Amino acid sequence: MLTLFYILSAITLGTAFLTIFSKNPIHSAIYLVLCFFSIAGHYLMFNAQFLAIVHIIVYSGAIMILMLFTIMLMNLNKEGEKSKNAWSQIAAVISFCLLALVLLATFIKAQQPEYNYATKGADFQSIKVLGQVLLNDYMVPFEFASVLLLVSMIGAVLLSKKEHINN
Amino acid sequence: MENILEQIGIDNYIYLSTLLFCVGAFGVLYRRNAIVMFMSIEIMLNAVNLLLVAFSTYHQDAAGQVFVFFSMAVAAAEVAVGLAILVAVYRNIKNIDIDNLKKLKG
Amino acid sequence: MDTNLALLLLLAPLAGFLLNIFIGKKLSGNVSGILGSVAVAVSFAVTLKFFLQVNGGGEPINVNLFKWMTLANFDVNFAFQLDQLSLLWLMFVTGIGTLIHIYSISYMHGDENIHKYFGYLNLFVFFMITLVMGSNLLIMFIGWEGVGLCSYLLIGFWYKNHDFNDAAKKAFIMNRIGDLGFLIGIFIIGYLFHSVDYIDIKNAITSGNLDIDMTWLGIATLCLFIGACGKSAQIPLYTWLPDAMAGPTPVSALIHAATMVTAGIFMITRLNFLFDLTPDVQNIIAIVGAFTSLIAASIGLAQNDIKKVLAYSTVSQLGLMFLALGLGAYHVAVFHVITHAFFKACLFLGSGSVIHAMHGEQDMRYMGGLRKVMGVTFITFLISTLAISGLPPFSGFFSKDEILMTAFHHNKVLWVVGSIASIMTAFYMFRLLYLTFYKDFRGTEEQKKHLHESPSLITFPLIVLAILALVGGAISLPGHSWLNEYLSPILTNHIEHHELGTTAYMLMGIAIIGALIGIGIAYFKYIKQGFVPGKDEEITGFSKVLYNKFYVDEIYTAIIVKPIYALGAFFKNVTEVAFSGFIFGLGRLANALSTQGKVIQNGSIGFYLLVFVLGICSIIAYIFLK
Amino acid sequence: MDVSFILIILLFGAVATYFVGDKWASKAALIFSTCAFAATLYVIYRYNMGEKVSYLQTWMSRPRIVIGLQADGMSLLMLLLTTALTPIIVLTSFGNLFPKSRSFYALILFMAFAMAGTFLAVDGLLYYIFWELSLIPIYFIALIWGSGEAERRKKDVVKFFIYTFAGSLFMLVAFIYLYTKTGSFLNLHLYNAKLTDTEQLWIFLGFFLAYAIKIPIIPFHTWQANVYQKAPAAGTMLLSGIMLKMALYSIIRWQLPIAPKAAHDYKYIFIALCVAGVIYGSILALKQTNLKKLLAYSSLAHVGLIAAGAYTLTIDGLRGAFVQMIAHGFVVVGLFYAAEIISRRYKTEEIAEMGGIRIQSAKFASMFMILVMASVALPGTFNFIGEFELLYSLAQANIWLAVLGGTTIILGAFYMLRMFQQVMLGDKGTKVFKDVTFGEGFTFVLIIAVLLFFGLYPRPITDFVTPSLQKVLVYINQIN
Repeated sequence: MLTLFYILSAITLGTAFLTIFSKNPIHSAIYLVLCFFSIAGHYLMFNAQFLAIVHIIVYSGAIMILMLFTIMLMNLNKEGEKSKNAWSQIAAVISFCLLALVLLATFIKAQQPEYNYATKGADFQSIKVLGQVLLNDYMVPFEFASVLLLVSMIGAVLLSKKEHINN
Repeated sequence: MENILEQIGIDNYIYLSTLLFCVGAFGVLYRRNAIVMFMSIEIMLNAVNLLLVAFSTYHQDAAGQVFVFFSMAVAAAEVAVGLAILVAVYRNIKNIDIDNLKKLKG
Repeated sequence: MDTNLALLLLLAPLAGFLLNIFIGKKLSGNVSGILGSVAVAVSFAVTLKFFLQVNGGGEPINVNLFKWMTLANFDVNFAFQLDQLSLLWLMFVTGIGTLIHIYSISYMHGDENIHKYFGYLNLFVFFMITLVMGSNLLIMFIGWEGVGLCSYLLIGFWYKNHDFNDAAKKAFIMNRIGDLGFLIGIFIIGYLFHSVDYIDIKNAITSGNLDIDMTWLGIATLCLFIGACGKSAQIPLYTWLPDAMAGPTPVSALIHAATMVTAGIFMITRLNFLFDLTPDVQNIIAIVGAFTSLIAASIGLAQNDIKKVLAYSTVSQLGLMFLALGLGAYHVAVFHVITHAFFKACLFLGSGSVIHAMHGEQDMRYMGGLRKVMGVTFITFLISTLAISGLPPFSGFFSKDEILMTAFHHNKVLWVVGSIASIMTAFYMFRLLYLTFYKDFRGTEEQKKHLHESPSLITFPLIVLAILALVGGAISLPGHSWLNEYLSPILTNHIEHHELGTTAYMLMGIAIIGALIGIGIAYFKYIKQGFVPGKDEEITGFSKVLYNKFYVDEIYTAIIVKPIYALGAFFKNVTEVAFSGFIFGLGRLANALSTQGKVIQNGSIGFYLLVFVLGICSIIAYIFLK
Repeated sequence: MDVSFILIILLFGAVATYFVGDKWASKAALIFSTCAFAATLYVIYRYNMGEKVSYLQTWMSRPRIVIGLQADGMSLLMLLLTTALTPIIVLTSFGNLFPKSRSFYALILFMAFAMAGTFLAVDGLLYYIFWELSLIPIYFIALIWGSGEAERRKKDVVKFFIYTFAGSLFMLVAFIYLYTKTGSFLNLHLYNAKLTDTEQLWIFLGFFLAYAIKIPIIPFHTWQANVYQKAPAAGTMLLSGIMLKMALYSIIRWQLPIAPKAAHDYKYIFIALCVAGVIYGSILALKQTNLKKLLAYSSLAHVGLIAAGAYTLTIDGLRGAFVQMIAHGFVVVGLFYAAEIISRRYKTEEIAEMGGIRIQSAKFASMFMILVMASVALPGTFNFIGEFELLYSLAQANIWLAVLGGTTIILGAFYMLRMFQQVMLGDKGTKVFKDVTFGEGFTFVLIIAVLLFFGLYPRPITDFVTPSLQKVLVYINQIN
């Protein structure tokens, strides 16, 4: 299993980097889809099948398609982007290193987790259980999430509508 | 059912998520294309989601996974609105290079 | 009964003032005049009643109205006190006041604001009575400042002329300098004695067990003396009095000769028990008095304005009174105040009569020969001049001689100074007399045609005052002095009796000879030689210095007024700008900081993100990696 | 009926005045302010009968803020000053035809409300709210209805606003610090706060900055003359007659009892600063060519003396300060009104362009003369009582301070008489001065009557305020 984890992790990080370094946004998007799939693989390793499915549907299916459409809509599928100036790139690299250093240092410095992992034995992540938790304990946030989605849909429609300034 | 973490260890997931998050942040800083920056943000969100699921398993508690659902919902909403804004911006200045969006200065 | 009468005495002039101010405009000038005169005459009548009562051995009258102020150390009552000293003062204040009111009816006839004139004059009498009657220093201070206000109003009575207004303003401000001294004196006395009542202070002192800091007491009496200097026109605050002659002549007679300017002497006599405790201050008073007397007399030698001469003569006589006060001879000073009130009022009113006849001309160079036309005025004027020159048997002789005799016994230098001043007085007074009444008329033909003796309303007060100037000395004859006995309850120190021995007669002789020398020189110069002072620009040498009053006004302007204005200009142009600039500078600093801060807000999202990430890094590092 | 009722009348009056419309606004304002005055008299009567007229009501429990309106001698006296001057100030505006007059009169009443609240508040934060609230109406009054070129006026008024506002923030900081120490804003709790010497000094300075700007004490006075000149007469009267008294009152109510040790330790510095202001203001007044500016600087000198008296920490100084606050309030309103009448008729504020008024209106000249004499503290006027007590308290601190402070007697006479001469006296010029109307004369008579009556019989005021001053003085002298 550990081997699998390492392979998946390598894919995840690698495609993430490729997403960033690809000149062409389309390529970026494709690498990102790969990245999401690898994350879904992680979810499957956790035995969270439902989440993995949802993840693939939402991210790879919905979000990334949306992005690809946008890219195509804007006709950005070429490598025309000017790269940032050298100072900005250096600054980005430095802050990346710094952030990684700080976060890793924090986690390393933090108290080590216990390794005798509890196994309740009870099912906690099947669709049935998740559904119960979601609609019993988290009923109100769930409804709010739906409202949020509705609002964002309306907002997106309004924003992308063509404005007639000179009427 | 045996716990997957017994074989891999929670700390590996922590490091993975951290790195993934940093990569996302790096992407935001490194690129000027707004859409790629959005993708980087998605990477960061996913890093967090991954960690949430890992801890959900660690604690054997469904709440973490529920939270990931919400996070996904928010991400979807965010992308929808964000892309709409980008489209609007693109209509006005004909590109989405964030270095050109400097009107909001003091 | 006594309380009501005392209030009547006080409030009658106030009622006159209110009536004249509020309904006077509807009355004719004569009615206002009569109203004003009656108001003061009522006061005089009441005063006379009390005076006879107290002189016959009655108790002083005390009137306590209400508690006025409460301070941490002492209370101040609104209270009045009618004892020997205040009644004596009231006698001549209201007496001469009545005469001058009567005189004014004719003198001010036809002035458009005559009702206001009488109103102000009544108000003055009211404040003067308050000053004299008050039973503590603060009530006296009400009167003290009140008479200053009336003086201001009356000097500037003809307010269309800005020179007169300047004179009025100068009088008020000079007085205020003294008033500040007075106020500080009151503070110290209140603090030391826990009271400002005369009786309380006197009791505290006479009780014997006085436990106060003598240095502070000295400062207090010195401050009070500064107050007296302001009101009674002593060096260095005397310059307002000659300028005050801008007012109508009866005002000069009443306020600036007979009554208000003697307030300083009244105050010091009133507080004789305090001044007796501070001999150093007494010495200062004596020296200041003597030199004021000398300097004012010497300036008087060269003046050509008839009223100015009289004004400097007043300053000089006041100086003599202060000399007496400084020597501890309060009764002598009071004696001279009274005789001086008679003859100086008479002189001023006489000069008023002359000015009236001359249609406002005050310069002696354009007078002369008036003796023939103005017989009554001349005779009364002559009597008063003889009195002020100190010739027997006129009243001035007795009082002035007493002062000089006291000075001789204490300090020969002061005696010499006083004597020289007296000789000068005799000279310039006769110079005045000769220039005005003798020889031929030097004015215009137009003026000559209108020369006339003044009406009886003017001559009547002159005659009364001349008689008083003639016989006034009787109240304190050498050897037997009614005044000394009368005042003895007021004065704590025993009155010195100078033996009528050889020294006394010798001193009298010297005084008479001195006066005669002065008169002789005047006679020689102005009658024999027929000298008439030249035009202003012809005056040269030392007499020019004298004519210009030693340039004291100019010096004061240069060393006090100008620097204050310069300081004002400095404040206005430098410090105000600096303060204001500092505040604006703070504003500009904030502005500049925000301009600099704006650079950070450059609109670049990448930069914001970078700062954002770095910020998160530092926060995490701060929280977890301390 | 307690003191909150008066505040309600004023606030309701402000709203009602706004809604009755431009035509009736001035009358409505007069009626409501007079009602407030009558109510104040009734409250004082009840207070003298020993009945309870304070108002306490918890507003928030966390942080603990109380709507507390205190009624003791000090606050009731200042309340009386406010409600007595407000109708007079409304009366003085009758002759002016303002645009948008309903807003103008509503703002006057609102300002009276805020100032009355400041005088009454017992809770520090409430006090601070009222304190700042009073700044808003005067800002608009000066900005909208002021005189002179709009740009310059805006600059001066905004400067005034920011300046006083910034100063007050230091006071707020002091209050918040005190809250962290005591857990309360109530003044009695603050009086008893155990503070170290250093804390006391900083708190003292925080208060001082707020008050020194408002009073103003040099060198914080630079806003004053310009605003007094530019504001409409009613605004100037509100500012000089009542608003700066807020700061003087607050010195005695808040600053001194909260930080008594600092007050005792550094009192000579502050007295010296105030006395320097007296001389500085007097000398500057001599150089002014603008009538309103001259009065502004004379006001600077007088309030400097009041503040100096308060900082002497003696009963005489505190009482003198209160007496002089009342007296100065009336005198300065009268003088500014006179200046307003002159400038209304002559269309100028330059002294050099005036003159010859006495010959045309003797009545006006006499009333102006009385006000001038009151201003220079002639005995018999109310100002004399105040100035006497203040100078006496200075003499207790140090005789030289009294001498220096006393120069106001001389210099005051100097510049006031000089001004009087140039403005009123002299021969008739070309300009026509209409005689005062009945309304104008009536206003003057009201003011003069107050000044003369209390000048002769000040005890209703002094006896009323003394007991509460003694109570405060206990806290001031409580140095541990």
